[in-house]
Amino acid sequence: MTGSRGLRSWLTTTDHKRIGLLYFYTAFAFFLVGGLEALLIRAQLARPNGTVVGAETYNQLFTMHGTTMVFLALMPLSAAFFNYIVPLQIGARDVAFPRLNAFSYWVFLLGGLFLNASWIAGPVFRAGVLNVAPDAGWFGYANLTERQYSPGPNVDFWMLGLQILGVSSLAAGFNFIVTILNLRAPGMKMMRLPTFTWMTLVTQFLVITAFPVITVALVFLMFDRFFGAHFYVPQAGATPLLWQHLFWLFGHPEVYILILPAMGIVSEVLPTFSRKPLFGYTVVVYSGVLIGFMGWGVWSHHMFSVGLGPIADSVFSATTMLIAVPTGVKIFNWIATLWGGTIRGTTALHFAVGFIAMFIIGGLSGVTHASPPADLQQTDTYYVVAHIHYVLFGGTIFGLFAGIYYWWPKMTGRLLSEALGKLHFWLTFIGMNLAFFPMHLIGLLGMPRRIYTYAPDLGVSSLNLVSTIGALLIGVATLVFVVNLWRTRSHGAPAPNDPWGGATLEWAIPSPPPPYNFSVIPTVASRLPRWKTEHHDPMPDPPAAPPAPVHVPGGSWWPPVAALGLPVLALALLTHHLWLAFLGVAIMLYGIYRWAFEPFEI
Amino acid sequence: MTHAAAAHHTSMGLDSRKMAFWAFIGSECLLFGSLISTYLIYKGKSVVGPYPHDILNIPFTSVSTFDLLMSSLMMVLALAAVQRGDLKWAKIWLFATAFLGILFLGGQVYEFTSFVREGLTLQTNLFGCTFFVLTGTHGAHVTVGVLWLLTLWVRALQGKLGPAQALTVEISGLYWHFVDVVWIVIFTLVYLIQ
Amino acid sequence: MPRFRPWLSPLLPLALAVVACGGPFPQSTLRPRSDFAGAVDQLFTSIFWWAIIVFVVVEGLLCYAVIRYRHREGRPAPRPVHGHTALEIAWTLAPAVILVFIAVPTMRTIFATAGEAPPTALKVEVIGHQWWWEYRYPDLRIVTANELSLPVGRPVQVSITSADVIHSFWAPALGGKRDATPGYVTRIAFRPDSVGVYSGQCAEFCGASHANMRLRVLVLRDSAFQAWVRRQQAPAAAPPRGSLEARGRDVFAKSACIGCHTIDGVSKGIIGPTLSHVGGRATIAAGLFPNDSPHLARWIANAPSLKPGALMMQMPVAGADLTAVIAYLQSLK
Amino acid sequence: MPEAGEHAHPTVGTYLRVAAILVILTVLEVGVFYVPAFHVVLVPTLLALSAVKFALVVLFYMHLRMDSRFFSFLFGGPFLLAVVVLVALLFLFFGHFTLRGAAGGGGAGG
Repeated sequence: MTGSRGLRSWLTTTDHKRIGLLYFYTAFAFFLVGGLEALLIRAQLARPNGTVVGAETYNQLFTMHGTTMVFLALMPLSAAFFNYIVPLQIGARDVAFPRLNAFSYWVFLLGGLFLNASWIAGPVFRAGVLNVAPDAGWFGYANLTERQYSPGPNVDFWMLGLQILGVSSLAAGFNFIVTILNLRAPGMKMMRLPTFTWMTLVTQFLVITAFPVITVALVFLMFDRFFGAHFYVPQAGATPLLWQHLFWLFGHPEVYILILPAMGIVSEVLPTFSRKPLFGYTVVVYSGVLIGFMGWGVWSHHMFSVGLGPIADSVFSATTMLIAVPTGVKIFNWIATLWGGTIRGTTALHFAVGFIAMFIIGGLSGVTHASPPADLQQTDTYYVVAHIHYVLFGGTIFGLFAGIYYWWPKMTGRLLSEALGKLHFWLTFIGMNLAFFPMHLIGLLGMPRRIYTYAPDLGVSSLNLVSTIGALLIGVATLVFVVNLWRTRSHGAPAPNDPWGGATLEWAIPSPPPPYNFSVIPTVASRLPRWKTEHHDPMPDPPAAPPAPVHVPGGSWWPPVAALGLPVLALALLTHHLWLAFLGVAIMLYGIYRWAFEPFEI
Repeated sequence: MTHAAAAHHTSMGLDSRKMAFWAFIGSECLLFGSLISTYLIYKGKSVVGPYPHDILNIPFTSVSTFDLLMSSLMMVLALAAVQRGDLKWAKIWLFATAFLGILFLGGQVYEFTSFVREGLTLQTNLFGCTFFVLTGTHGAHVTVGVLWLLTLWVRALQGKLGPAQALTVEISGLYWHFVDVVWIVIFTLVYLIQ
Repeated sequence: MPRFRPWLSPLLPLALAVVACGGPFPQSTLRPRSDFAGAVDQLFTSIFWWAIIVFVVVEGLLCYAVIRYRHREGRPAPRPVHGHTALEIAWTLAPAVILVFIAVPTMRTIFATAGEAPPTALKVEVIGHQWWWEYRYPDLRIVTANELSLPVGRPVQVSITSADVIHSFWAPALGGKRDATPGYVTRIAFRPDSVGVYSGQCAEFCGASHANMRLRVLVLRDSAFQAWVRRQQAPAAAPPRGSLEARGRDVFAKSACIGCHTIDGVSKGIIGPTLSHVGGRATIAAGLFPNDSPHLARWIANAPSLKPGALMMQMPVAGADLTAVIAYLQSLK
Repeated sequence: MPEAGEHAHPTVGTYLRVAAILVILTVLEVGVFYVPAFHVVLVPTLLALSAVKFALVVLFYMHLRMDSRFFSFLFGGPFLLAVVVLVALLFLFFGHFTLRGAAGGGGAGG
């Protein structure tokens, strides 16, 4: 057993709540980094023929912005809630595999640091510049990523970093599937699971099926770049389109990996603050499952401009449009949840309603490029940049902020300031519309994406300036949020067990919960255990102190040790030192070996 | 869900480790699915030889296939022995499984080196790329399996592999059999259907 | 009390106002100038209006709900409604029906725009390079770069491929983009319907100077097109003996230029764009700069500083030699 | 006791019988490969034989036949997904609705 304080206790922790906080702070730091990259991008584009950064740096900025936001900010911010909230919502004492959970976190952290080390690793590779960050786009289309066209270490950092992060996501995926299916409190049937937990489950199934595909695509690229294979080399008879298919086979489910958790959060926040059960719970859950499932059948809609032929285009267009149906159903159910309620306008609710409002816009622009002929004009322009930001910023990030304001008191025991929260919301809301709405027009007026400069006679200079001002506003809003977080550490009002009157189990226990979560594992009799419904009285909260001592598993050093092996292994490939490869494998095997034979009782 | 768990209460009455492992195997289906898809997509696309029919050695690989099938049999026999608490036979069958695995790997090393000698490398053509990466990934899985089995065998030698550890053996068996079924697919799609 | 009024957000009118002041938007997708672009535009417009209807209805419902049902003191606790089957069916069917109205014209347009041009069409091959465009007219035996000349009113069959990485050929006024993938030839067909100069550029990220891979399409009256064809088919202009241009040709012929550029009768390089008739083009460096002496001088002296990553090296040509080379290139109409 | 008592697993006799069938099927596979008469139906025959082998190992050696049906779902779901993806990719690369005019200009008129 390790103590509960000090650096050591955080390094070795296996407590899902602490790991959740680690995920949050790490991912939020990467979110700030990604945001800074976005601001530099917008600064460069504020005026035509911009000179803030050069072409090479710009290409690194947009590549790292995309990669960071997807893999280092949004996914792990969702993971912060998977970790902290899901076990509480299902009435569990921890996740199914606490050490595997710690391993996931450490791999994520090390993978993120590895990727970002590329900003300062230039001298190591005698590159002549400081920054050798990835510069081939977050989608890394072959054959631009081949050694012939990207000779530097930039793309190596990208593909190795993504491989490392994939390990983290996969490990977390298995862990949460088992946790949700197997660690539910007595009486918590599947159709009594809170919606957020349900969406987490769907997300994890997408993770464990989609990530192997990108792993394979990246392995091919690794073999091409390091060992002279020809998986994406046209001269050898290969086709770079293989990369596109494999990447989007992963990439489209990835979109749902990013949005489904946010949808789950919104489905929790709306009922709490309108004092009404979620309208059509069953339909919302099934449509989430359906979205996840259908997400596998649409990947080629990212490739309409490739020229796949009219039949393939029609098929993928039809499947893509079909996804609008379950998505629309969700939106209608959310509105129906608000309908007839008594809506308390907390910051969390602001963000949840903002999510719906913005996601509708993103969804509608999505329908316009589900139509291949229309997409031929839109794809690879700022119109698509507008679309993804309405979906991922207006959608996912709004959903995540709703979750932060909703669950922060549970996670830290203090309530965030509502006044600062409202300010944060409105600045973000106005900023994001100012930043991203003009992009629809910029795109329709013919500005492609991923260009570091544009001519004044394109006629989009003023629109770009507006967009940049909006981005700055988002930056200011984020500062307000940081101030709110900081201030709450000491000045936030102490949170009671249940500051909002929530229906789900996490509100039955103290804020923050004790290490063992539930003094007595509750028995669940309804979908809304803490609310009075027609058939059920509210569940009594567990007693303040456990009737008998609760065993809590101790910490372990071996997950971080095993995790350390991966970046060492990646470094071996990056620097072509064989001994590093042996070292990395040795560290990993040693960590796993000690881990396997360590006495560790759950 | 008729046979309930005993050690821990779980909502589904299924062991968590076994459930996680089945999810892992599901995930592996997509991994090998992507590799096999690529092999098939690039089939016949090589612009220079050697081509599959020039180089694949069916009799030799048939023996390897037989070897791996037999190792699967050894594995289930090992599991049965562990379950009935028969440590002596557990040791024998576990070692036999690992040994057949090593034999398979030896065969693969021989196959790879002879291909390289005949002019097929990773750099030669698309057949080389897809063949080596697909079968190499499978070989890496076999290697991990052999290491795992040898660890269990050492535990058995130490007398620490009783019926209480049957589940551990069963899970390693799941892995081993999965690697075997992947080979069944590879043997057909890569070697026999040229 | 919170109020959500996204429809009041001044963004849309503001953005439209900004657009209204600007112009003339040479690369706009909203001003189709070919049958292909016209079909796409028509489809987009119909989808756009469907989207607007859905937007108004759904956002309206959302805003109404949030305002109408906001918490007020003394309001009774809400009824715990769990769902409503008829409503669920209704709002499953509603989007499905709207999607049919979008999907049917979509499919029709996919097949209408996928067709091949008639055999009489002008055939053009587009080849993407890092970072410029090569155009070949196989039937006319013309090779040129970056500026594509087409006759108005005649169908064009474009075959697109790439010499290195993936690019995407895009001239919005004439139709949607189509990727230039190495090892593959894809095709689009369209019929330009108005005379004019339309700009476009590479739409698929293709490396350092992706932003600088622009193009221009000149849609010409038939007579003007025929004149252009005759100029292109003629051998490269031979400068009179002793002239400045002749000195320029000699400098060119002895320089590293010939390793990459073709000028009929002078050099045979194929890495860079052909220069046989470069003087007839209005722009240089893939549409980046006007084709005038100062820009040519800067370009020849130090291309990579103007176009990051450009393969064209700094040319040690200066002073009178440079003036002569520029004069020579400009004479190659 | 570990979960899943003895009754849940097949007997050694079953294991041996399955092994015998697997060996016979493998011999058949290789045999089919070498007999010229079979070449017309080689691919379907081989696919069918290997599918049977696959099923035998999964059902008996991996106990899916008698184990929880949920495990069958955890394995079968992704397995089917992988098969569907494989078939879809093969259609996209080789089907009639593939890239028109692939390298070499094969497909004028699609």
